Amino acid sequence: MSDLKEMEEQENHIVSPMIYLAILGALLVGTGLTVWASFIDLGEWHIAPGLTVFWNPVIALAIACSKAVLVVLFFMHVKYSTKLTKLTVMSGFFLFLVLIGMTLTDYFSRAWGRW
Amino acid sequence: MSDSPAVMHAETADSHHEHPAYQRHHFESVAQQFDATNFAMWLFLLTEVMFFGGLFTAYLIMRNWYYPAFVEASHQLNIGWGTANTGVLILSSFTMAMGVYNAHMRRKSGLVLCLILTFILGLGFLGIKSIEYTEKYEKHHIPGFHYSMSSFLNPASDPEVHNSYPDDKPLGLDMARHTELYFFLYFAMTGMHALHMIIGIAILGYLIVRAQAGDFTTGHITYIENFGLYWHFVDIIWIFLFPLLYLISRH
Amino acid sequence: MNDISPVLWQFLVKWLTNFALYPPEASKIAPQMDALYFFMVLVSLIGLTIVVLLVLAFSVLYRKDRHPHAVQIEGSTLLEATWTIIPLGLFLIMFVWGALIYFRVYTPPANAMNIYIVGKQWMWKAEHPGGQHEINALHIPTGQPVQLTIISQDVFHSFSIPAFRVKREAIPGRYTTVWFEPTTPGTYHLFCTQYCGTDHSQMVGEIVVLSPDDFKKWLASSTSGNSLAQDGERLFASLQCTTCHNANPASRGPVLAGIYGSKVTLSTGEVVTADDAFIRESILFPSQQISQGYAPIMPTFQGQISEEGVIALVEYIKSLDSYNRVRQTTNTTELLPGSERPGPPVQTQPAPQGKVNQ
Amino acid sequence: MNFLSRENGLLSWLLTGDHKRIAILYLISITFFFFIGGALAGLIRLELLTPQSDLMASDTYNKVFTMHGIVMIFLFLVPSVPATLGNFFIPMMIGAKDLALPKINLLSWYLYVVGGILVIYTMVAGGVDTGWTFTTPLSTHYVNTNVMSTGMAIFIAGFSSIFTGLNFIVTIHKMRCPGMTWFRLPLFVWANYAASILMVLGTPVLAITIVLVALERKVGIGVFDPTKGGDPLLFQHLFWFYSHPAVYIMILPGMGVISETISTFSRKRVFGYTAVAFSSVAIAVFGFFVWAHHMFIMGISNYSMLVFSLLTMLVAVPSAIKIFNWTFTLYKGSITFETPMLYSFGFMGLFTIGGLTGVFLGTSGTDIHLTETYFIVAHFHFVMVGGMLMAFLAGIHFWWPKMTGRMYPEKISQLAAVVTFIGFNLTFFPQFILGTLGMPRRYAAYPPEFQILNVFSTAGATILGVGYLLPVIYLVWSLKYGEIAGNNPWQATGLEWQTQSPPLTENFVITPIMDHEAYDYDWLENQGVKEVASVG
Ligand code: HEA
Ligand code: HEA
Ligand code: HEC
Ligand code: CUA
Ligand SMILES: [Cu+2]
Repeated sequence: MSDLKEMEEQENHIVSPMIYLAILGALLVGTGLTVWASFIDLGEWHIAPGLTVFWNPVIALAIACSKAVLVVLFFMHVKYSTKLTKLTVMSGFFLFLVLIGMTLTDYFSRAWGRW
Repeated sequence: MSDSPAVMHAETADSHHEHPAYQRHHFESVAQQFDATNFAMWLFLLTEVMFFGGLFTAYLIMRNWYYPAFVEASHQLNIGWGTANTGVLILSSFTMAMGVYNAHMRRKSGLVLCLILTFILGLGFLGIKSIEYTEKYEKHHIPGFHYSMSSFLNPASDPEVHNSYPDDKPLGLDMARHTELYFFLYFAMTGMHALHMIIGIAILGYLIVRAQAGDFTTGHITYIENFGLYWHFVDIIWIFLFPLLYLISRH
Repeated sequence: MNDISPVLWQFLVKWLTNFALYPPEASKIAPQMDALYFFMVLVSLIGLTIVVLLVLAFSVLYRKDRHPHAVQIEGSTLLEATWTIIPLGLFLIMFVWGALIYFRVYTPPANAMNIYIVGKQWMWKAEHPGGQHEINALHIPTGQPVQLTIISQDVFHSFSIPAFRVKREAIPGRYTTVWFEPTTPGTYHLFCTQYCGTDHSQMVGEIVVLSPDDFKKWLASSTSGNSLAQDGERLFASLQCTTCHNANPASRGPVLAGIYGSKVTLSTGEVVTADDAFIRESILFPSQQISQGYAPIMPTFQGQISEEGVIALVEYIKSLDSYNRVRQTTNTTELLPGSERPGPPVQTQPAPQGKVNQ
Repeated sequence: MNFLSRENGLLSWLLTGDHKRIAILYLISITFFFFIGGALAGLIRLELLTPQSDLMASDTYNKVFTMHGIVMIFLFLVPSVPATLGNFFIPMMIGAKDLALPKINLLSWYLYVVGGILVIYTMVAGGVDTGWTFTTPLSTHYVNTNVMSTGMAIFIAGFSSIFTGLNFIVTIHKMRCPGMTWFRLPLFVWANYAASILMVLGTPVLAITIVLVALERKVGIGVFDPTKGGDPLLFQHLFWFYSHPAVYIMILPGMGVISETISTFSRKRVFGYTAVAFSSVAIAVFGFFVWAHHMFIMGISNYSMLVFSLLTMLVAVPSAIKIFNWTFTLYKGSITFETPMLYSFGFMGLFTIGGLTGVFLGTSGTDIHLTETYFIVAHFHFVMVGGMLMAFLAGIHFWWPKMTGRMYPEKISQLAAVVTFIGFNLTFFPQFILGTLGMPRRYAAYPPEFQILNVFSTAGATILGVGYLLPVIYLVWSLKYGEIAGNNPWQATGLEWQTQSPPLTENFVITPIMDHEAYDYDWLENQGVKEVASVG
C-alpha cells in the first residue's frame, strides 16, 4: 500500500524489443570475448611473494559479472524497478560475497594453497 | 456469540467489489497482487543465490588448492559445446524476455511463439549437456563410479584431448587424484543447474498450455513475469559456471 | 547419624568429598585464564543484578494497585547511548583480553619440548621423541613448556585438559599445536571433547604430571629402545627414500639434511618454511609443492604410511642437521635451552627439536 | 461465526489457505514434536543420573541426544513462534486479510510435516548419531546410521522455514493497511521481519551443505573428505553460516513476544521503540558475520579468530539494548502480573544469563576452556529454553484468548510459570559449573566426581517436565471450560485485539485504518467500545 506509487510506475514500464536485441548482442559478444580471452595468457601481477594475481580468471570473472549485470538490469527489468527490488538484489549479492569472502579470507590467512 | 459489535457475519466480509477473476481475495488490488508476488519471486531468487553460494565457495577453495589438477581436468571439457550451450541459453533468455514483452502487449500468438522457442532452446541446452555427460561417462570421469585417472597420469593415453592441449604434463598420482574433486564439483554444479533447467522447462510446458488458452494476454502477466525472472536467473548461474568450469586459464 | 538414612548419608559424604566448584589450576596459563573468567563472571553478575534489581524494583513500585495510571515515556537517547556504550566497552575489553590469552595458548615458546599426539576412534596415542609410546595417557614434567603436535587419523577429536585450561582440536590431515607448562604434579583428566562417534565418552585418559626427576625415571623405564627419529630412519630406509634423497650430488631429490625450519623456494616462486606440516605434505602430497629446480617425480606415499609413520619420518628429518649426527640421537627428551626462531603464529608452528648427548 | 467455525471437516483444515488455521495446524504439530524432544531429553537426563552408561549403551545415548537436538531445533524451536504466533498474528497486526501467499503458507506446513515424518521414520529405523551438528568426516564416512533420511528431513523442513520467512517479508512489505507505516508496526512484527531475513538468506546454505554431505556419502568423494583432498573445515564454515543465524531465527521472534507482553502488562509504550526495532534488524544483519565463533579451536586462522570474535561482541550489544529497554518500559508503568508477564520476567532473567555466558564463549580465550563442555549446553539451554521457550509460552498465554475466544485459568497457569522457572534453574544452572569443571558434552559416561551436579540437573528436569505438561492440560481444558474471553481482555493496543475473538476468516470486517502510533494506550482509552469496532 505504502509503495503504491512506485508500484504503478513499475507496471507501466515496458522495455522495448530493441533494447532486448541489443542486450542479446552484447551477451553473445561477451561470451565470444571470454572464450577468446581464455586462449591467450594475460600474464600475472606479483604483488608480494606468494601473493600473485593472475589476470585470466580476473578477466573471465569480470566479463561474467558484466554479462550478469546486463541480464539483471534489462532482462529482469531491475533498471526500471522499485527501490525495494534493487535493494533486494543488492543484499543478495552482498551476502553472497560475505559468504565467499569471509570464508576465503580464513583460508587465505591460513597459508594459501596449503593446509 | 461474542460481546462486541465488531462481530459481523463473515458473509459481509465476502461481498467483494468487482475485480478480475485472477485477483486473489486477500489482495486489495491487482497491482498489489502483482507487486507482492513479484517481490516474493525476487526473495526466492535470493535463496537460490545463497544456495549456489555454498557451491561456489567450495569450488573456489578447491580450485586454489589443486590448481594443476583443475586445469587439466577442465581440459576434458569441450569448449565448443560449452560455448554453444552458453549461446543457446542466452538466446533462450532473450526469447523469454520477448515473451514477457508480448504478454505485456497482450499479443497471444507472439507470447506462445516465444515460450515455445524458449522451451526448445531449453531442451537444446539439456541435449548438449547430456552429450557432454555421456562423454564423461564413457571416459570414466564420473566421480565415485569406476573413476579413471589415466588421462591425467598419462595424457598421451587420451589422444583427443592431448592433441588440443599438447602442453599438458602428467600429473603426480596425488595431484591426479584431485581431478576427481574437480569432476565432483563439475557434476554437482552443472547438475544442480540442469535440475533448475528441468524444473523450468516443466513449468514452461504448463505456461505454454495456459498461454495458448489466452490466460496471460488479458493483463494478468504475473506468472509470465515471475517465471521470466527465474529463467534469467538460471541463465546467470550458467554465465558464471561457464568460465569457471570450462575456461580455467592455461599457462 | 548413620541411622537417619544410609542413603542420605552416603550422598552427603560424597557431596562433601566431591563438591568442588572449580577445577584445579595446574598449568601456568590456568591462573591467567581464570583471571579473565572471573572478571567476566563479575561483570555478568553486576549486569544481571542491575537488570534483576530494576525489574523487581519497578514491579514493586509501579504495580497496578500502587500506580494505577501509567505515565507514557517515549524513550531517552541518553539512556540508549549509555546502555549501548557501556556493555560494548566491557565486551571489547573481554575481546582483547581473550584474544591475548588465545594467542598465548596457541603460540608455543621456542624451547618447548615437543610431543606428538595422534587421535583416532577412540583412543589417544602419545609419542615422545625418545620413543616412549603411550595410549590414553600422557606423562609430562613440571617446570618445562610442553608443546603438543596433534593430528587425527580419522575424524575430528579434541584434546582437552581442563586442569590446564587448554584444548585443541585434532583435525584429520592437519597438524595443530597447543602448549602448556604444568606447575603441579598430580593426575588430571584428559578428555576427548569433540563428538567423534560411538565411544566418544570412552576416549578419556590421564595426564600425569611428574617432577622433573620422576619424569626422567619414567622416561628411562618406559623406553622402547628406539627413539622416534630412529624409527623414522628405519622407515626412511625401508620406503627407499634414500634412492633419491642421499648425499650423492647426483641424487634426484634434494638433500634433506638441515631442511627443517629452513626456507624452501617452490617452483611457483613462493617461499615457504619447511615445518612439520610442509614435510608431512611433501611425503603424502608431493605434487602440492614442488621445490624449485627439481622434477615432480617424487611418488606419493599416501596410504602406505600411517600418521605415526609420518610423524617418525618428520622427526627423523628434523633430526638431520647433518647425516652423521643422526647416529647420536638418543632416548632422552631433555632439551638444550635456547634455539633459533620463534616462527610466525601459524597453527602448525615448528618447535626446534633438540638432540641430546647422554 | 469465526475462522474456526466457518467450515467444518478435516478437509477444510487440510486444504485451508487461512493463515490462522495454518497457525493452529503448526501449533499442534510443534507441540507434538516438543514432547517427543522432551521425552528424549528425559532419557538423556535419566542416563546422566549415574556416571556409568548403564541405562543405555553409548551408541544409543548418542542417538538420543542427536534426535533430541534435531527435533528440538528444526521441528520445534525454529518454527515455534514464527509459524504459530507469527502466522496467526502478523497479518492481523498489520491489518491484512491474510499472508501474501496463502498457498505457499500451506505448502510450508506440508513440507514441515514431511520433514517431521522423515524424522520419525529415522527414529523408528534406528536413529542417527552424528550430533545435530553433523560434523564431517564423521557424518560422511564413519557412521552408518540414517544420515540420509535425517538430512532429507532437515532439507525439507528448511524449505518450510524459507517459505514462511519469504511469506512474512512479502506480507510485511506489501500488505500493510492504510496508515500502517513502518514505525507504527508492533515490535513483534519487526522481530519476525528480522528473523525472516535470516530464514530466507541463511537456510539455503544449510540446504546445499546437506546436499553436499549426501552426495559425499553416496559417491564416496567430496569436498569435505580430508583423505581425498577435501576440507572438513569447509563443512563447518558452511554449516555455521546457517546455524549461527539460526540461533537468532530462534530468539528474535521470542523477543518480539516479550515486547508485546511487557508493554501490555505495564500499560506503557515500549521504551525506545525505534531502538528496539532497529536492534532486531541489527541482530539479523550482524548475525551473519559471526559464524566462525563456533570454530575457534577447530583450526581457523588467528586472523579469522580476531574478526569473528570482535563481531560476536558487536552482535551481543543489540540484545543488551533490548533487555534494558524492556526493563525501562516497566518504569512508571502500571504493572499487573498475569501469566504472560511472569513468563516474560523469566525470559528477561534467563536470557540475560544465557546471553552473557554466550559472551564467555565469544571471548576466544575463555572459549578454549569452555567449548564443547556442559558450559555450552547450559548456555544454549538458557537462551533457547529459558529464553525462547519462555517467550513462546508467554505468547501462547497472551494470545490464547484471541486464538480460541477462551481464557486460560489464571491461577494454575501462574503456578506453572513459577514451576517452570524453578525447574529450569535447577536443571541448567548446575551445568555451568559442570562445564567449568570440564565435563565434556555428549558423554554417556562421565567421571564420578561430576555426579552430584548431574543429579540436581536430572531432578530439575523432572520438575521442568511437570511445568510443561501443566499448560497442555489446562489449555486443552480451557477450550471447553474456559471463561469467554471477550475481544480485548488485556486492553492491549494491537490491531489484532480490535476485532472479534476468535477472529473472522478475513480478520476484519472492513480494512482497518491505522491512525495512531503502536502501543498508544491513550488512544485505546479514548475509544469507546463502539468506535473500536468501527476500526476493526
Ligand atoms: C536461541 C539461541 C541462541 C542465542 C540467542 C545465542 C546467543 C549468543 N550466543 Fe550462542 N549458541 C546457541 C544458541 C544461541 N546462542 C547454540 C544452540 C549453541 C551451540 C551449538 C552447538 O555446538 O551445538 C551456541 C554456541 C555458542 C558459541 C560457540 C561455543 C563453542 O562451540 O565453542 C558461542 C561463541 O561465541 C556463542 C555465543 C553467543 C553470543 C555472544 C550470543 C549473544 O547473541 C547473546 C547476547 C545477549 C546478551 C549479551 C545478554 C543481554 C545483555 C545484557 C542484559 C547486558 C548486561 C550488562 C552488562 C554486560 C553491563 N554461542
Ligand atoms: C529448543 C531446543 C531445546 C530444548 C527445548 C531442550 C530441552 C531440554 N534439553 Fe536439550 N538440547 C538441545 C536443544 C534443546 N533442549 C540441543 C540442540 C542439544 C545438543 C544436541 C547435540 O549435542 O547434538 C541439546 C542437548 C541436551 C543435553 C546434552 C546432551 C549431551 O551433550 O550429552 C542435555 C542434558 O542434560 C539436554 C537436556 C534438556 C532438558 C532436560 C530439556 C528440558 O527443557 C525438556 C523439558 C521437557 C520435558 C521433560 C517434556 C515434558 C513431557 C513429558 C515428561 C512427557 C513425556 C512423554 C512421554 C514419555 C510419552 N539437552
Ligand atoms: C623418486 C624419487 C624420490 C623418492 C623415492 C622420495 N623422494 Fe622425496 N623428493 C624427491 C624430489 C625430486 C623432491 C623435490 C621435488 C618436490 O618437492 O617434490 C623431493 C622432496 C622431498 C621433500 C621436500 C624437501 C624439499 O626441499 O622440497 C621431503 C621432505 C621428501 N622429499 C621426503 C621424502 C621421504 C620421507 C621419502 C620416503 C618416504 C621420499 N622423499 C622419497 C624425490 C623422491
Ligand atoms: Cu574422540 Cu570424541
Ligand atoms: Cu553462534
